[in-house]
Amino acid sequence: MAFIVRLAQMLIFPGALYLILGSLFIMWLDRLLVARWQARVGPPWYQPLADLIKLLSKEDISPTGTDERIAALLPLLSLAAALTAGLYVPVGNTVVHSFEGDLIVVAFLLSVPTLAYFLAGWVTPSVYGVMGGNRSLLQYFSYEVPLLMGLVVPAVYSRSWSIMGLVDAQHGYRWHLFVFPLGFVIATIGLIGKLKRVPFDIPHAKSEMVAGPLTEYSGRKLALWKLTVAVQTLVGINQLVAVYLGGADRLWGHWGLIIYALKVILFMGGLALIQVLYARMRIDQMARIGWRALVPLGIVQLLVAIWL
Amino acid sequence: MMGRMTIPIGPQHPLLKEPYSVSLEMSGEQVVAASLRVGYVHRGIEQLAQRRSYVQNLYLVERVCGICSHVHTTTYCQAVERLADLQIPERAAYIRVLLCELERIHSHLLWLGVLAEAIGFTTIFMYAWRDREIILDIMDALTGGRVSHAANVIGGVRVDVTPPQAEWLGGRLDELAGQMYLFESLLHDDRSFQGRTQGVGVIDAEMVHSFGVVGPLARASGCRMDLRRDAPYAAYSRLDFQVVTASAGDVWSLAEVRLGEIRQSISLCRQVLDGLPEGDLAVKAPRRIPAGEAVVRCEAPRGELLYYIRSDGSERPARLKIRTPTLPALMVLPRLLPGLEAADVAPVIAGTDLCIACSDR
Amino acid sequence: MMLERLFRWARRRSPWVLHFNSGGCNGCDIEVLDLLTPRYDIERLGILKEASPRYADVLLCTGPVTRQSRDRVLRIYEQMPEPKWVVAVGACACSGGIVADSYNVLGGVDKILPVSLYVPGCPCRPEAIIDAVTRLLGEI
Amino acid sequence: MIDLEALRELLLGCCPAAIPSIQVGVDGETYVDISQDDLLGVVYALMQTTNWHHLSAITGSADEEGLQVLYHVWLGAGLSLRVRCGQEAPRLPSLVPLIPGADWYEREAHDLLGIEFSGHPNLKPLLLPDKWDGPPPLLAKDGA
Repeated sequence: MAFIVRLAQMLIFPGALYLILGSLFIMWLDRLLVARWQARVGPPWYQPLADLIKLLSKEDISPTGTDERIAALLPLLSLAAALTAGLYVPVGNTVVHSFEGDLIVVAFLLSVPTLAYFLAGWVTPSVYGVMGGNRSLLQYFSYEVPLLMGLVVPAVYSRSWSIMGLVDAQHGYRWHLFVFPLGFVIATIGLIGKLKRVPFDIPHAKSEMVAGPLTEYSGRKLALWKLTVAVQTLVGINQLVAVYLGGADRLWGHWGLIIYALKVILFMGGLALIQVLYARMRIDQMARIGWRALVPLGIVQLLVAIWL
Repeated sequence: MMGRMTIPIGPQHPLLKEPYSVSLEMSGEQVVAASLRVGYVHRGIEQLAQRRSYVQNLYLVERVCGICSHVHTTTYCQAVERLADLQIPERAAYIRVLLCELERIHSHLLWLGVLAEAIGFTTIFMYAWRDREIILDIMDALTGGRVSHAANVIGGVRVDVTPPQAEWLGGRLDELAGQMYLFESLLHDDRSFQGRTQGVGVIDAEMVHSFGVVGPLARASGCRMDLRRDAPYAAYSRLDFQVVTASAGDVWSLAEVRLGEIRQSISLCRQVLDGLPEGDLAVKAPRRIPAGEAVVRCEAPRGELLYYIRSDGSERPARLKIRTPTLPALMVLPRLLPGLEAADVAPVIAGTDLCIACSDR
Repeated sequence: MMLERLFRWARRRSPWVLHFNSGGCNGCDIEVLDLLTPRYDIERLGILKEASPRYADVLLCTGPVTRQSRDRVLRIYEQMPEPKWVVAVGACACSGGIVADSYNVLGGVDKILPVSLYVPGCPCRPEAIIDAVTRLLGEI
Repeated sequence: MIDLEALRELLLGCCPAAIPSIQVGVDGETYVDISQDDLLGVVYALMQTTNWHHLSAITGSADEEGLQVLYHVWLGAGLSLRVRCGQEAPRLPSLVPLIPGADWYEREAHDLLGIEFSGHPNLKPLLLPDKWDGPPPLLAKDGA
């Protein structure tokens, strides 16, 4: 029985099915909010789903010179990594699996798509793919350290390395956000870098890199990549909501879910707002922000956390 | 990873709204050399013009470019009018100025949107193009076309501005003027915009002189050249405006000049609406144009536009030459790009406001 | 069968377009770009303007095909994955328009590609382009 | 407006080959007919004057007497230098060493009229496709 429940959790809620549908919803919300803030109407609610199904139905072309097997493997691998990461992050109050140290495991699982993304550009013969891949790797070095610091600060403070443990530590509305507002900002900026969203959409900047590493992808592979990014976004947001915003605040039943969903939606709204308000940065500007501002501030926060 | 590679941009690329190709020789993230190939939009208009009558050519030259179509016909008409020794009615001269200035506003807003898109600032792209619709609405109401207006005829204009239209138009211009603060605050207060445009793609005075760069590009480098003031045509000598210049020559200065020019153009439009003289719209033009030759220069949104027409006394021009302001900008571009970071290529290309349809003809 | 219907539903609701100007005057091109902006906002119909031919379902061609752009148009069309459609936007793309008799112009897009839909007008209004794309989808 | 007296003096000083003629057209443009041997000297002399601004365009055209090429210059007012050459293998000195901005105008004239510009560093097709094999378009009679 326990096994069946666990399996259902993995496959349906809060596992794969939920993550996929939830991330499609988040994608729609993102596009809708950006459109509304840009004085447009925006897409209907089923848009990301329709995009995904349509891509699945399209012809899958690989230009000559592409390493077929690797090109097909990379999106699968990154989707699997993103979904697996989702299993360790609480949704509402439910988590499929939790152990001391899953905070770091999730951070690394969420990095797998980035590395795969870099390789995806390299295995195609497109110069945009190669350039975009290089940029995504350079970007990885700029945001990953601040993001990890942002995640480690609450862990050091609350003496727990499991995400669920951190949620428990914030019980009674003692959110880590209130203790470490700076840490939250650092982690959020790091997450934007990881998700390659404006102003850090440098690797796939349309006006420079066409579509970056994914320029030559079409059909199924492209669909998987789009889905990976969506799931990565949802899991990344879930993680920060749990670590800094108190997760579901240990409210049980539907209240817990509602509170959690509200936080995720608000967080997504924040990311969409940033997308509306900023121009894209140059890679050197991003590196400067990462290493000159975020890392020193992160160290300060870390020292504060240790001292507290 | 830091090896050399060649990045082809175009002829189909999201940065380019028109087909031409820029080939960038890269060393890592830095551009070391750049070369251009144009000609994708060459439609042989100069040769076609020799096979069409003067009236037919009016519609042909309007289609040299879909952005600055009115100034093309204005320049063409002025050249033919000089040859036929026609004096256009004062009211027609004012209406030509009105449409030229509306077109300048629309072209500059379009440019701002394209630049914003190039630096990934889609919101500004959306807002600039939303406000550009005000101008397109006005054009639509006055001439019946959003983009191609067919407003000029040889000897004057075809469209009139009635008092109710003038009042409505003034209201729409107020609406636009009210929106301009948004773009001006972008220019002066937005750090992310400044970070991408300041000190990038500097055109210095030396380049301006050796390549004959004109228009906002020259003015952003401190060169006070504006044919509306230097060689006034239509009704410009009766109107009051300032030549906007900047000194740095970078992409940010280009934005400063263009936004300043939008303000000036709005003021010019208001002056035209207030002082529109009564009278006819056009004088009758002969079908055959007397033999002779004429060179006419006008200030298009992008700078000096030159038409040369030679007539042999028949119904068709013996030679029609169009020189557009984008040509020198294109020649300068391969000298601007080397040394830039890859990410700065987009704002620099967008900043020069190339119009390939104009330059290829 | 069910799958086929699902795919058709998705294709109708998510046409991604690629715009290529093969020699046009900017008039139609700017109107195509205008579709993205608040007045027309084609994203509400699920239409996205994509950058890579690999992503595209519909090729919006503007302008006559000139000698130099011919090969590029063909290559872009080849790069697009099936199923794909071509829409000729504007008089020049439909027939060569005002410059059809030029030495450097081959004619309309239908000279080299199978065109599904013609949108006349010089330039055509954005409403006409939206109408064309949605009609095309109705036919799918 | 251009000071015609000063212009005449300037031209006499740098035109050993033929005495230039100066007319002012209906358009207010000053046209100066010079021999092609004097072209570089005249342009150089004009560039030394304070009013020199830029070279606007180069217009080539064919008429009954052969080819005429106009160099439209902006000196705060319009000035066009007219140079004539024969239709058979037309050849003119290139202005590129003096004015880098003459580059594309000369390439265009080369495309459309087949004029060779001696001293031009890169006289490749600008507007026409690389594999253009017809006659220069502006010289062809029907144009098709």
